[in-house]
Amino acid sequence: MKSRYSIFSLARNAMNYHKDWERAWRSPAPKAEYDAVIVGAGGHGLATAYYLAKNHKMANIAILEKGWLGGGNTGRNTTIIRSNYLQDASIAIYELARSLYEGRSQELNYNVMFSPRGVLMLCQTEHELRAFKRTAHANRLAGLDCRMISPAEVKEIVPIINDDPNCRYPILGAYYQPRGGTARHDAVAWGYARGADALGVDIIQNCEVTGITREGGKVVGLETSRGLIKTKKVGVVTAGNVSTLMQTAGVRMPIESLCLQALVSEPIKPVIDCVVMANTVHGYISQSDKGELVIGGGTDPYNNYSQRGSFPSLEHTVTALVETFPIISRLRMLRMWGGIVDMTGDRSPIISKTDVEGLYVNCGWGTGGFKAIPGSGCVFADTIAHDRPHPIAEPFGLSRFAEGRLIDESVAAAVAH
Amino acid sequence: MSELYVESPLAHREAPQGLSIELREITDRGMIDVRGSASDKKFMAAAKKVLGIDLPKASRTSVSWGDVKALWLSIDQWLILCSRAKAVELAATLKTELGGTHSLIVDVSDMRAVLRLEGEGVREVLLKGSSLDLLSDDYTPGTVRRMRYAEIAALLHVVEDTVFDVYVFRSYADYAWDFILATARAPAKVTLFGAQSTPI
Amino acid sequence: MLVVHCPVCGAEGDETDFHGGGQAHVRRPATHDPVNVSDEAQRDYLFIRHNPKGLHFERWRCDRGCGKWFHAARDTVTMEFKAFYGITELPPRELMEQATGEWATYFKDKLKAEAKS
Amino acid sequence: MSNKPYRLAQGGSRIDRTKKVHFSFDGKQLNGFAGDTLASAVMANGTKLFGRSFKYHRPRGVVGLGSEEMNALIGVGDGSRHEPNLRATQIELFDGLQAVSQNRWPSLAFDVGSLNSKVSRFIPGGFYYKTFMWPQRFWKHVYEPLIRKAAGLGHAPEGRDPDAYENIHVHCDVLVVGGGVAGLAAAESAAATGARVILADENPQFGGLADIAGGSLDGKPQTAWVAEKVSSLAAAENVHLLPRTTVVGHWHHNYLMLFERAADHDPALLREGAPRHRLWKVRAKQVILASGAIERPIAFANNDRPGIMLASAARAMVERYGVSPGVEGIVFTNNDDAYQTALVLKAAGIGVRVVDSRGRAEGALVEKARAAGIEVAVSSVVSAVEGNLGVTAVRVAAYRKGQGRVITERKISCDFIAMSGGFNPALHLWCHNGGKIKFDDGLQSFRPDRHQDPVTAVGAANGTFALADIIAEASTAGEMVAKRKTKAAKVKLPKAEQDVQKPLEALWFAPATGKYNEGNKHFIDFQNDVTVADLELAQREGYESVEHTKRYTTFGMATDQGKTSNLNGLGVLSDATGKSIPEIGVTTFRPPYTPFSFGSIAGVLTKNLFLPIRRTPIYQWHADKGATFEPVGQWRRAYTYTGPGEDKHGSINREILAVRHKVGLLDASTLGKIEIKGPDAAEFLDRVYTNMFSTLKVGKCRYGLMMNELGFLTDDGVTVRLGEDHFLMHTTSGGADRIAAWLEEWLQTEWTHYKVFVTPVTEQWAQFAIAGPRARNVLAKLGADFDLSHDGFPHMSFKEGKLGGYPVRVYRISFSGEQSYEVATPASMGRGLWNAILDAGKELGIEPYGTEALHVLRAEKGFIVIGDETDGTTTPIDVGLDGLVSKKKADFIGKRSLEQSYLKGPDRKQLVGLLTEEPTDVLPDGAYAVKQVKDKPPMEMIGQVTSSYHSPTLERSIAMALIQNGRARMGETLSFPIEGGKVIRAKIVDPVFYDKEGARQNV
Repeated sequence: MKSRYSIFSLARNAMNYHKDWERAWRSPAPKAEYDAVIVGAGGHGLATAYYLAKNHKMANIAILEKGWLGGGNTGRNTTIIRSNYLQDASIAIYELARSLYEGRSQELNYNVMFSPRGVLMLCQTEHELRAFKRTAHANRLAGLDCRMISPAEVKEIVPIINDDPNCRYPILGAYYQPRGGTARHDAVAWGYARGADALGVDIIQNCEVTGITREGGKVVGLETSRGLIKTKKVGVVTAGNVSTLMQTAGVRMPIESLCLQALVSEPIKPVIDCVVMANTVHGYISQSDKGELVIGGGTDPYNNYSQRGSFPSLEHTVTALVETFPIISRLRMLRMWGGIVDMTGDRSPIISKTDVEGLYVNCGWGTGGFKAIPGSGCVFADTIAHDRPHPIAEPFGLSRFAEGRLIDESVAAAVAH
Repeated sequence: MSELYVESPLAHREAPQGLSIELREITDRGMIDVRGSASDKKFMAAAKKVLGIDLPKASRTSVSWGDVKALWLSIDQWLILCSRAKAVELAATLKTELGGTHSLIVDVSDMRAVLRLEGEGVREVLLKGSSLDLLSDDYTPGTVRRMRYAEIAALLHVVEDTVFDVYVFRSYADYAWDFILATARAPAKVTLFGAQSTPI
Repeated sequence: MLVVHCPVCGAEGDETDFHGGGQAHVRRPATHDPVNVSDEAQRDYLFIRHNPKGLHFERWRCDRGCGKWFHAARDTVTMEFKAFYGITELPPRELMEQATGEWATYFKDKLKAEAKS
Repeated sequence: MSNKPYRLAQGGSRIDRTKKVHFSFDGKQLNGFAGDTLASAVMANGTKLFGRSFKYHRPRGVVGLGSEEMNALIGVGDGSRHEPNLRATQIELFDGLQAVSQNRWPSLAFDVGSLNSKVSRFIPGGFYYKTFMWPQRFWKHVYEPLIRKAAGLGHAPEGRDPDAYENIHVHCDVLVVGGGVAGLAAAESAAATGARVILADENPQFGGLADIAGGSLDGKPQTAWVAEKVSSLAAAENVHLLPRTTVVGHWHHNYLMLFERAADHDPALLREGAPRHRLWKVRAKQVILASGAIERPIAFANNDRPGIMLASAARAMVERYGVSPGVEGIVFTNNDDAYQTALVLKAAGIGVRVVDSRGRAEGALVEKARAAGIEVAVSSVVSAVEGNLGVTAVRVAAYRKGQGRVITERKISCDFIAMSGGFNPALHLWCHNGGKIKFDDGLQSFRPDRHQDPVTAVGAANGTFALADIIAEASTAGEMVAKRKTKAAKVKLPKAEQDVQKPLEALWFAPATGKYNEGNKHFIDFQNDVTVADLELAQREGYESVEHTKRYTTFGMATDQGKTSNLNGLGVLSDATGKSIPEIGVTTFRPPYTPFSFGSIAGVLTKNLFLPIRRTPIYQWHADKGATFEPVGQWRRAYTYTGPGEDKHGSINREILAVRHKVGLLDASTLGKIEIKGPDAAEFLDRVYTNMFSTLKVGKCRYGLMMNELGFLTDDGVTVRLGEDHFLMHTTSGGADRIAAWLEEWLQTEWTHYKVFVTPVTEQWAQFAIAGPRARNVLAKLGADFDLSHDGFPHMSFKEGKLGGYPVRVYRISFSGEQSYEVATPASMGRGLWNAILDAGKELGIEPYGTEALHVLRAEKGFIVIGDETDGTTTPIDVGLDGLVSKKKADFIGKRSLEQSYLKGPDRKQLVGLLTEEPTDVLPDGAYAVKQVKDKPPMEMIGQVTSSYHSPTLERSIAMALIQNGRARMGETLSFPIEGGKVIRAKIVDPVFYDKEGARQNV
């Protein structure tokens, strides 16, 4: 058992100038065989391993990471957490995740800084207003704490918003989830890593999986940059790189890898104390504890594995936010970056068994996976442990694409007269 | 019956002031959209019979004959320019003469607004909304190019070295006009690659 | 911001003057035999995509030029365009040979057919 | 620290002592000279304290000489013109400049936040991950608000930015980044080939460090050569010089962003209306990177005290601005270059000694220093600094690399330190788009290796530091890239002379004597307050990857983006782990090179230019009439015309009743219109519509439905057959462009053998609906040159002719269920015809109606609206239009997907009508029906309201809804729990509420 983090341990260690802190996680050599292996030590993979160990008492498991843990989209996203989706299947998984975030710091004994500061989704056209009203009805009956708020309430919560009723896209209201918010992305990965390690999971970094080995219809092991590793259960959680890896097992994926970018401003004193999403103009914004404005937008329109995006999509987002929050005009962009996101045909994720026995896949989170990490890990671990879809994971199975059972959250984008 | 009331897209705008170039709306322009295949000899011959000129085959070029101009838009599309008075009749003649060929003729005289920009520095003004290499040798008089201009689609016609026509769809006329007003302001004038005063 | 070249009209410009249309050479089964299209074939047509890390083949439209669709071969890591070719055409032979993974499988038959003729 | 002025009696190449400039710093009125930076002017007034650090609120002064400055971050201007976080070293002084320090309260000298410094022992790197967890809700309500308040640097401006910004696109053959000697030489040789060259430099002056680098060119000072080159390049027709312009980022295919601070330095320009910032979007065939190098600080205890500067910055203070960094100084170095600073200080009459960590110091500059009588202590390091708001003394300890720490030390009184740990090539732009780098042992730094893009690094940016080499390398590169050759012709180069420098010896960290890591702060990242101990702690705790170390400690993540801290951090990690620096790895360089304004990105695209609004030819009339507008795509459509003494509800009802009982006029110009012609046009339409069009007779109209390939409704509208091979298609207003592009796509990519042309003509026409029982009378009154009788012009047919003299196309179609004509006339005549219709209809009671009335009218008739009754997951069968899905056609778009099991499965939601039990209850849009009402959620939902209105015609509410198995449930009553605990009950009925037989439109 690891020593616990607390104000007392911090004070105790300060006495010795912090020379006695133990490692947050071990750095083990891979064993020859595991009962299950998770490929990809991002948030979803780490959470999966953690819940396999914690909820399903699997001790002999490993998680393999080609680079450093949390180095993919987990450490590159804008950290928005909300669950106010329209479709029942989406509500179920995102609300499970959101509610799990609420106790994350305490359970993991690692401050992931989950901050339920509220998420506002602006309504800037009549059509958007209608669509969110529908979502509000659905969410209320599903038991979510969400509500529509008026332009005056929006202004009260976000004083820097442009409330000119004659501007190009005036604020007609907002859909508000007060218990949505943000968390510190790295800490989520590190917290799960430390938690999984404490439960005996081998976290093996700098170990790239180059192939999934099958015998007949079954998984038997993995080829890695550090040799063959035997296992009968493999959970692939590699986001943007899922197509190429699954292909080595002969499984074709309904996925395209695109670049999604984000950026931060220079740090300033607090000006915005919630998350604001402006879907009509494709931009969202929040302010980190450090004071940086954290800004995200849409994906580039073509496949891209370079983790470097194109300027126009960010330009569009920034322009939209300057119009929506005029004071940012004189602030400066500090840093921009890109991540490889895996997009499915209906823009909803895949949590699924496959036609190969012992091979499971969790991917397709597209632009919004961070918010799902605890829930996704939880139901994926259950799916792997019991070799059948967890009820919350079931709608997200691969079979939906042949059945036409799509989970389309973009319905608000349908055109109107 | 009283006189028909005709109104150009920018009739309600005042003449601009304080710009580094001249800007005005051209109102008397008839336009006919012609579709047909450049490789269809029968079509090309019939078009020549009506217009007096071969429709240009080379990308982004234009030809003129008298007061009629033909602008290349695509490998199977041209925009014929003439006076408004002539457009109805010319379109009708084209339809008749090209009737036996696979073609589509539409009088689109009212579909676009035409903005005339003129003066030294006109290319720099346009570069504030277009990513084309307008300073290169590709943009000599007669050149035609569809482009993205600011946030809208536009058609650019190089009339003379310092005279450009910008065609935008009618509903965007005010937006294009306002965009040029903002980017052509005299204090924002930019002169590219010419002799500069020596920086300190 | 990529520079794209239209093989139809020769226009060259920023990616924003063009429209990316996703993977190339996707076959629509119903066009060929509307009666016998399995659920799986329809799924593959609608959703399953080649997603290579490296050489990829895709569709683009000359949005602010001649309006025509065309094909492009592009490296999804370096972003370099390797070729632009017609919308009804196959890529240049050497690119079909360089293709990997699912694309290599797809082009194998085409190369054989080309070799025969 | 005394407040005596530090302006030297002589010197200062940049300043004009005849021009006094007045400015304020933290409210205090001060004077400087034209040419000063804020940094030099404030220091000339005897102030070294410029700000407080991010976490510990330690006092900080100027360290650097340009954009690498990490400490002296300043707010400039006030109110809506305030701009936070500017580097004092880059702020050009002007009369009336208002500058304020940041991150301190109540004042810079006495900052309450500096208490953090007192408890710093308890808050090492990453401490917040280990605490603030209990109780759970305290994070949001107690801890986080405190942290947020303490963090951040400057404050945001208030209100809307009054200044202008713009973008401009430029293509060039060669972009040269950086206007130092290397950049000028490269630009000159590139320009000589006739290439179009842009040369950009972030400073107001070109020349880089030429003025303080020593050496000569052709026997003259470097500055003379610089002046000559700048003036000849400025005169050249093919060169564009951009001072005050930072190349901030490099993207795929040599696309670069240049940030020009066009008017920040001169308020007069702003007053005239010049853009404050201009963003240049440059597409360069070739890029030459001559971005120079950045000097490295050295980590020693309390190396962050005000008065500790980079050696080059201290030298520039004296030479450029005639400002002394202090009275008695120490130059602390591991290389020869810093000896130039010692010499300059000495020559200016300032006390100076050199502390050199190397065992041997024997370069030409060292000898010059010794000859000038400067004391040089070799094998020595500064091990500690005394003083708080400034330096009062240093402790110097003996040092030998690779050996243990030596504890003998001596104390030397001084008030400033000029430090130099060597130079790092500025690689940021090289790396933005994936350029590879390699470690150079001589430099103890990374330098460019190879690049996938046409980018060439020259001069210090390439790790080339000797003047002669710089000029040769840059000049050759300029010509080669411009001509795209591999070999340059022999170019005539100036003869360069310069003191030869001996190699440096790596020194990342000079540990304090004793237990160095017990309480001493050796700063690596000054702004983010990251120390050597923090980096060591991260390693100890397993955050071993350099990216983990970076994120855990935040080193390299401040607003200087690690310019001075990155490599030093790697050096310390290398020392701590025994791994080489390349083994430690590098973190990714991300754009921008230096922060740039969001305003410059938006450019002129704000307010009315942010995104276009599309106006119909009747727009101005609607506006004059006081219409409320509704956005539909980019269009603005009249929603309703509310008159005096009326509310919107009232005007909508009035408009509806006018159509039902008299006649109404609607501006429908936004409807999409596409001409489709060719021998295969009819067959093509059979492919794109769900229903049959090849059977349509010439002159007749037919309503059609379109699906996407997923089987979901995507558009609808009426198409008319103008001729045997010629159709005119109407689409929804929002769908016009999308559908035109979609038709082209199918023709070009799938059914390539079809001979069909498609020409969108939406904007050619102004189009109006004249609807109501008196519609025909209006047309008759106007005077038509075609048969208006019902038999001669029946429902769903088409005429072309003249109406009131105006050329028109008239479609007898109805979306209101009334007798209705849609009249199209060329757009420029739209306003004329509109007025003529209103005149003609006046005595018939004609009233203009808006989109809301239109929607109620169609809902009364049970007509669907794409986007209301459909949401992108709705099939034609779901909305009860099975009859329009052809059974005969073998293939059309979306047909096959309708066969997928889920789309034809049970429990699909089906379109029904709803009548509330209470006629005055109007169901809210989007309300859900539940299987069973419960006391609290969750409740199982069985479908939702898609449209809901008060119908003035029926004098009660009506609604349409998609309900599971709805059509089998006719007559059933459903419950809709709405907000506030209320439940509305409504009966399922047929969705056609009015005139079920369709008699009214057919007269």
